[in-house]
Amino acid sequence: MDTVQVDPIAEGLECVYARPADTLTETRLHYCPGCGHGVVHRVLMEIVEELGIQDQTIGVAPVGCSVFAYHYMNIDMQEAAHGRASAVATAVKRLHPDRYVFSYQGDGDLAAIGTAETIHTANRGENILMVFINNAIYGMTGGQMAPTTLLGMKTSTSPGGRTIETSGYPLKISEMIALLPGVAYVTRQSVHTPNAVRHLKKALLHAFRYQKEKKGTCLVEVVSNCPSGWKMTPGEANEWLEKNMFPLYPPGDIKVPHS
Amino acid sequence: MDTVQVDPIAEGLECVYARPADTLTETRLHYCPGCGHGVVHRVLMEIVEELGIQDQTIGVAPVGCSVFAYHYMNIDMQEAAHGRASAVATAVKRLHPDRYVFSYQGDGDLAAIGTAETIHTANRGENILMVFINNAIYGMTGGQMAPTTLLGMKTSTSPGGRTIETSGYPLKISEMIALLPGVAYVTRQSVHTPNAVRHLKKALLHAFRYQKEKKGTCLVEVVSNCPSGWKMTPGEANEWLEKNMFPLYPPGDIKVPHS
Amino acid sequence: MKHELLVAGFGGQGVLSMGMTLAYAGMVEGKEISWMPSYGPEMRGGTANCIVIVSDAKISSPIIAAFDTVVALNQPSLDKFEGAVRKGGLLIYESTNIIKPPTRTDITIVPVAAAEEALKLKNSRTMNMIILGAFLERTHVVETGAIMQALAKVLPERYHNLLPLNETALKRGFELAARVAA
Amino acid sequence: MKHELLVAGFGGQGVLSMGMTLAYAGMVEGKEISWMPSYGPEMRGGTANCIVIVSDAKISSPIIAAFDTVVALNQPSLDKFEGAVRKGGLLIYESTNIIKPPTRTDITIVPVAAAEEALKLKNSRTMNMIILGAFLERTHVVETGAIMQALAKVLPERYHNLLPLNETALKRGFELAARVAA
Amino acid sequence: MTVSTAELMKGNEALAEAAIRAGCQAYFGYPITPQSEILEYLADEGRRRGMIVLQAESEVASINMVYGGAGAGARVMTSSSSPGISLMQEGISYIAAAQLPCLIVNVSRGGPGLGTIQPSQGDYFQATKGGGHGDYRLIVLAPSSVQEMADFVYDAFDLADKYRNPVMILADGALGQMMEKVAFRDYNPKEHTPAKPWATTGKPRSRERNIITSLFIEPEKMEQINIRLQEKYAVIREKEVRSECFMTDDAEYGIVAYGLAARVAQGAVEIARSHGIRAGLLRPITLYPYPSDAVRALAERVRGILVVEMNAGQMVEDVRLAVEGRVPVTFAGRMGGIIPSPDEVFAALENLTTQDVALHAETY
Amino acid sequence: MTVSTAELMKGNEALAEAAIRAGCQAYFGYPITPQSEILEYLADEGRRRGMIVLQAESEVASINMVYGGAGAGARVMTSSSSPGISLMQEGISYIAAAQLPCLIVNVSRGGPGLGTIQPSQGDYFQATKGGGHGDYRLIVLAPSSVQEMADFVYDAFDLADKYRNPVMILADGALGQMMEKVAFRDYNPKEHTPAKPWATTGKPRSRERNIITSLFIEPEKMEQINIRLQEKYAVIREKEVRSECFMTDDAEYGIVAYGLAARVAQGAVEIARSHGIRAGLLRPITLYPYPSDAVRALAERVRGILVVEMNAGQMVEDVRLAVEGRVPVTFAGRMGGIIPSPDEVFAALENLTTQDVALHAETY
Amino acid sequence: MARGSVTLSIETCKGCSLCVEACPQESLALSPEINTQGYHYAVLVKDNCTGCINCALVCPDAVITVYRENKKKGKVPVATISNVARDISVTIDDERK
Amino acid sequence: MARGSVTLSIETCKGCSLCVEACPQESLALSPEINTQGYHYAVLVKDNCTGCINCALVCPDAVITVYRENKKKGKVPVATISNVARDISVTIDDERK
Ligand SMILES: Cc1ncc(C[n+]2csc(CCOP(=O)(O)OP(=O)(O)O)c2C)c(N)n1
Ligand SMILES: Cc1ncc(C[n+]2csc(CCOP(=O)(O)OP(=O)(O)O)c2C)c(N)n1
Ligand code: SF4
Ligand code: SF4
Ligand code: SF4
Ligand code: SF4
Repeated sequence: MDTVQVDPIAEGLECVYARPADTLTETRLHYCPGCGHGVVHRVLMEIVEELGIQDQTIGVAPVGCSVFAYHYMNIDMQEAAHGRASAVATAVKRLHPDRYVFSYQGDGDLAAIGTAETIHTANRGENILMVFINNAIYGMTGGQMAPTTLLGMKTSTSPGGRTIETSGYPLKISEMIALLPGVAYVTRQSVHTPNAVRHLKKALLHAFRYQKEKKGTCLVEVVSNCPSGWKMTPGEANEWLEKNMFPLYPPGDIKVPHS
Repeated sequence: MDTVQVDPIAEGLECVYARPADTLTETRLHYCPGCGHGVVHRVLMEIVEELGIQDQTIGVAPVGCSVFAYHYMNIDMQEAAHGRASAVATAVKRLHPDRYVFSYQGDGDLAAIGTAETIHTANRGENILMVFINNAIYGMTGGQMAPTTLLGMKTSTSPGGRTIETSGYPLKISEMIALLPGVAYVTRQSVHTPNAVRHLKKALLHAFRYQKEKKGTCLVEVVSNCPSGWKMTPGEANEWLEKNMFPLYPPGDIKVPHS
Repeated sequence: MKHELLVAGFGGQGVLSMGMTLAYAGMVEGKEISWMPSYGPEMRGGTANCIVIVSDAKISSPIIAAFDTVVALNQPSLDKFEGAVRKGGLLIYESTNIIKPPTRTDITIVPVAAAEEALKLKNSRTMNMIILGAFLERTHVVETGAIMQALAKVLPERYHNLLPLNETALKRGFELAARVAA
Repeated sequence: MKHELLVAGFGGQGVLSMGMTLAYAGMVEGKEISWMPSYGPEMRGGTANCIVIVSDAKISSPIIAAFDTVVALNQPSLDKFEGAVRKGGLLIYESTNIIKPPTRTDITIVPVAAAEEALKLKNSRTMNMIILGAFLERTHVVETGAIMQALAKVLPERYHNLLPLNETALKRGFELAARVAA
Repeated sequence: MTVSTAELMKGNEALAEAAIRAGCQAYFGYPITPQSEILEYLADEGRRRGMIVLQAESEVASINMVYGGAGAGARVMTSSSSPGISLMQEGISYIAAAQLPCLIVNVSRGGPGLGTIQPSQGDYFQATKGGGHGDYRLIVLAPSSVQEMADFVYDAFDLADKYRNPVMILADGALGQMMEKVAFRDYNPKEHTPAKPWATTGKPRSRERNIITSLFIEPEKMEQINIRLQEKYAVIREKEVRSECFMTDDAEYGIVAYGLAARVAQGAVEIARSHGIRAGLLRPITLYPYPSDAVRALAERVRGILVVEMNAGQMVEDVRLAVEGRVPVTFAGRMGGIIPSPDEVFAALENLTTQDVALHAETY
Repeated sequence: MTVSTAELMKGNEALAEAAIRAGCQAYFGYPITPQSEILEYLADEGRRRGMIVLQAESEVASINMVYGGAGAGARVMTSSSSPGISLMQEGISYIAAAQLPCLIVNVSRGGPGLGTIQPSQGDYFQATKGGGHGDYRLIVLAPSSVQEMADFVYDAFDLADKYRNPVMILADGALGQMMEKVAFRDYNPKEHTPAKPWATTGKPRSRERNIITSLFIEPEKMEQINIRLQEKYAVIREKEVRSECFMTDDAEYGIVAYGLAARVAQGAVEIARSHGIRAGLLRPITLYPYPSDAVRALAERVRGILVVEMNAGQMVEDVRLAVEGRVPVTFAGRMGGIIPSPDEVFAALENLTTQDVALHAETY
Repeated sequence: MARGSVTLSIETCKGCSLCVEACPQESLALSPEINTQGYHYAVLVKDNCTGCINCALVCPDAVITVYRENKKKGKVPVATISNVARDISVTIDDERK
Repeated sequence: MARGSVTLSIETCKGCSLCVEACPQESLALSPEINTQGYHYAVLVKDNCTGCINCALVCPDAVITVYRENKKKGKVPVATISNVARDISVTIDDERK
């Protein structure tokens, strides 16, 4: 196999896509090959860069694979205890109401140990963005069952597949949160195809705008993959995601603000 | 004012209502005059007595005014940490699946500090009954705001009345829980009139039956009063309840099991 | 001078505010003060009590086991605290509510029919002021004037019209106590 | 007899299972064993290593700073652990992957082109067996037979058809190591 | 109600008022007896005077909000009582590790478990040795009067900011509920609050991003963090120890007690003196750093030491560590919410003076 | 996989297997490195063999499920690692107060805060002095090998049932992750599980109702509960102390270390002996009750004691409390997830033997 | 003669008045006397009770026992059992019976 | 000549193949060589790239820079900014501008 060697600039081509140089650091991401976390990080930081709000944005990282988000996002960030990112973000926002504040959390973090904080942050209508990465598994700790794990899905703590009897149902927390009057915007997106990434970016842009307009809590769920936890190649994982996750977690807006 | 002195038995009358002698202890309730907790205790114990399941019922008391429920209910009981009654009940039920297990919790307990346990117990569809006393205030600790406190309502921690800005919206947790597939039965009742008490008893009977039939989690919300916390007489409190609580927390079934 | 007092009774009888009024009056006179409530699951009825210490010097322990004076406003309180009066100390009790009177002989016992007297004043809430008057008649821990200043402070503005009534009650208490053989 | 070994390389190179195979083989021979992985946020790539101690006597510390043998399967591991070989000890490295060879002169250095050899065996996963063969050729910590018994235990049933291939790989390792001047 | 001369106030209210005056910008807490007045006072008076006061959904949320607020550069606090403080242990460990300045108030009550709501000192170990995981220390101040409930708030915020370390005020239910005179000192928060260039306030181009974290996955790095923490604690142990003596100059017997128990013990000393027993009291004010030198000095002068606590004997270990067998150390305490009386303590002291207490006597 | 002869297993797996064999009826836990294998093993093997295994939504839920399960009369357990154990502190205090038997496993890691996932002994204080509120004690067992990771499970359940007290196995990440040989003892749970007439199983007419609670609102009652707890702890201190000596008979210098650090220290003793230094090791096996007598006896024989821990110096306080100044006590430790090597420990020992260490030397 | 009657336990009553308010016959009132807990307790003041049990249903302190004329002169029900469940078709069959 | 092209950073690529799969032109493939992290990195193997940026959008490691013929020969856009936002009408006006 021969590689094509070109110098695009010399060829007169113009750059139409490059990583956001100011808001993404140079640090190599520690995520597994093909993991969706990287895409979401990048898209978030593209937005911060394009909107020119690097100096106005404060992020809160969770405990989960994205615990090191602050190694990559070149903005002020806090690393919260497992499940408490939204409580941390609440305090940051209350003290700096003119800043854009977001939390970035996995499904274990946001929908298991952090359920109370998630729901009460949303119920207070805290004017923040919660970015919720739903990969139906605990990636960081080695592939255990998450609240969002599908029925029948094998994980290291549901080796025979998740059963209702032992572990109950996959939790659709976004739908629950959408019920709360303090919540302005709830949408479910993904990053498994180029178009999905385009839609995610749009959704995140909306969320930042709503925050500026003080509409209330915004939650952007990203149905994502975990090739390592799922024991699949990244390509397989993205296919599996579309086939198995989407029926239960269909992409699209769940709640949008009036007007 | 003269009191009427009669000996009903001597008059040939028959007893048509007496406190459940086996399942309610002789201990004087410590609740404030007119507090709804006492009514709910009594009705619960009437059911246990009438169904003859005293030996098969295990209750879990919360931290809240009803922390001493086990002083009054003459059944085996555990006193859980604040908010964790449903986790305690989960374990009891898993180890004794043939027993009737219920938790008894206030709004602070079930809907604030215990939110995560409440939601995950329901999401696992634990085959237990959660009795949820919603009096829109923290009675035990002296009348602070609860998650269910109404907008504008004055409490010791919302002295100017609850505002959305500071404290968010009253939380309708029963409606949220009803969304979960593991939940069989969610109903909202009250105890402020004789008829309301009749309905509550019916609802609780349903819940016990569903538990026997292993239908999943049942939640019976009781919109109740807190004359002390609300700073009203019991009569005023019950009127206020109907006028102010019912519009937001309307009584009636929220979810019933299929057939 | 140091006086250690315990006031005990039902929740609604104004036990804590009577103690607090005395404490404020002590403040007015520039004394050292400590007011320690027995707090319980407060919302519920039942008994309540507070310890008030008024002293010229800094107060070490705000908690003590024996008192110069015990004021008992109901039977359970009397039963519980009769023994806590120091030898030679003072026991004041509300004699309308209390049917089983104290039996100690090594202390001064002053029964005050304050509830009855309060009815005469047409305001049952003056009961604790009557008792306080009796207490002051016996101990002179603070001056009546200081009590009145304290009351002005303790009572919310909207109740200041009740100040004269309270002063009357205080005086009644003085009189009732003076009538009891010392 | 006590032998203290460190195996280090990329996550996917079979570092941990090579150590584990040796540990099981030690068990088969009735020796005392300790196998200590360096565990990290495991799901991610990067380097992995494990310490294996095989001994006739009870093992005190399962963690040590210097080793009788270090096996390095990639460049970062070699760079990091070259210094951890005891004076006079052994350093085995995978010479296909490693371009910057070790420089110490007070130890025995055995380069093994195991990746290349594994390609010849048409199964890249035999690489670690080849290395293990080389290690055994030099140290004789356990017998080959014990390794084969261990493998039968470590490998899930469904892979037992691969046992002969692994035996071949082990022998290749022996041969490769024997070829290097001691 | 901006008082300046002496006022009669509950300890909880005095503490809350002082927090407003100390420039505390945000309070996050959850009700629990016997300290709910702090939240209540601030929800009223604090909000009126511009403070952010949030009743959180739990103590877990509260302490993590404190983390967020402190990380964002503000003076923030929470308060609770024993069971609630237990729930905060993970968060406290995070705050200590991330070196965030804040105030945590424990108006403690009788445990273990749900226990009782009466005053207790049963949380001494938790406060001073670290109830959370890992090697960290809080600076712990133990007030013994309503006045100190107020005063120590300023000190706490100042120490927190100075060392970027969480500070705990360890009081008890009686101190929270009792009323005494209190005067509020002149204090201008602006003069006392240092710049916090490390806080997450939004990263301008002109500086590197700020990160608040307690995660250092490489153990070598984590050890460096720990070493830095230990160095900081060493400085604190050297510079910030506080204790107070009462009649110890000529004392033959010493009592060591803190907080409310020290008040009771002082009463006992007065009784002892009236009986001709030359007793004296050493009151640790900082429980961490512990006044070991003062205790040691006392041990070198007296014939025996009585430790008084409202628990089963916890600080007594720190006393024994300082005394190292020089003189007998005995213990007198009440548990479960009971406050000993001066007479009881005096009786225990008499015991120490009359009995033939063996050296190295066990304290239990 | 019902093994009976020696097997090569990870410490976490050995512990889990032993739990099944010890008749543990239910496990409630939440994943956290480096102990998730316990949950994983039980979710597979445990469920297959009839155990109730519930992955809870959090550690807070887990410990309260343990409360419920223990109160319902079953042998139950949970496991976690440092931050997760911190979250359990309220629940642990409740369990201790309600006198419920259960097993809590802490496979600890480097803190404070999120720290690192590497092995540590930074939770010694939390485990032994009570990280939760109030006066309570856990029985704390410290294994130092995979074999003991298994063996102590039986002991833990037996002790828990015997004293109606929670028992903690305090291990560390290395013990959890390393593989060694392990053999499972013959053990019939039926013979070891006492009747639990106090459990909530449903009240028949023939007995009074059973109540599991930790609330005793009258302080007099609560004090009685505390006194009973203290009496129980006194019995435990008398009867259940365990420690082990290695070459202490003729030792001139003693090392005190537990868990994995004791293994390292044993390596150091071997090195010392090879250098002609007569060193010996005392290994506390129960951290509570602490083997103070054994330490005191050691202090009476040796010229100095070195304490080795994988933390900033915590158990060293218990050693000093036992030694009471008889001989110098020094400390060597690594923090944040780093395990000291035998050579390092030997170096610290040499220091103790050669330097002129002043009596009562500070340990830091 | 009245069709029904009630008895009230003086010492457990807290004088909340809910029974008084719930009684359609206005048969109940609070006594001017207080019990040893300090509460004005509820008493029967009119001889017109119908035994409708409304008062007992709303009483939080299980103070009230209700009696009624037995129209269908059958066997006397056990006194400890509320008749509320009679209206209700829901039952649980107990395997042990 | 191709209408577009990409450059890839060898050392940050993890060889996940998502770009390869996302490329409608099949212009990309994984190299048989590995980088110092041990990954087979992605390379451009056909000269038919259209600059559609699909590969860059799905790359989790921000490895890829994309170039395209400039049809409207205007000013060259700043190279660090993604053009994804161009499709999107949503904007936030920044007060500071
Ligand atoms: C209190 C506490 N409990 C448990 C853990 C262990 N832990 C770390 S990350 C994690 C869950 C990760 O899953 P998720 O939130 O879904 O994120 P992902 O790794 O899948 O991105 C857990 C349980 C912890 N660090 N702290
Ligand atoms: C961990 C913990 N936090 C707080 C408390 C204090 N507390 C006791 S009951 C209660 C709330 C009671 O309100 P609710 O649950 O609504 O019941 P109610 O008293 O109104 O019946 C609180 C906050 C506690 N005991 N434990
Ligand atoms: S474990 Fe899963 S979620 Fe975590 S980095 Fe790897 S693929 Fe992504
Ligand atoms: S405080 Fe409120 S809820 Fe509690 S007993 Fe009194 S009235 Fe009932
Ligand atoms: S409802 Fe019950 S407690 Fe209330 S007044 Fe009537 S009898 Fe008394
Ligand atoms: S998507 Fe990115 S990381 Fe994956 S192979 Fe392509 S360039 Fe490499």
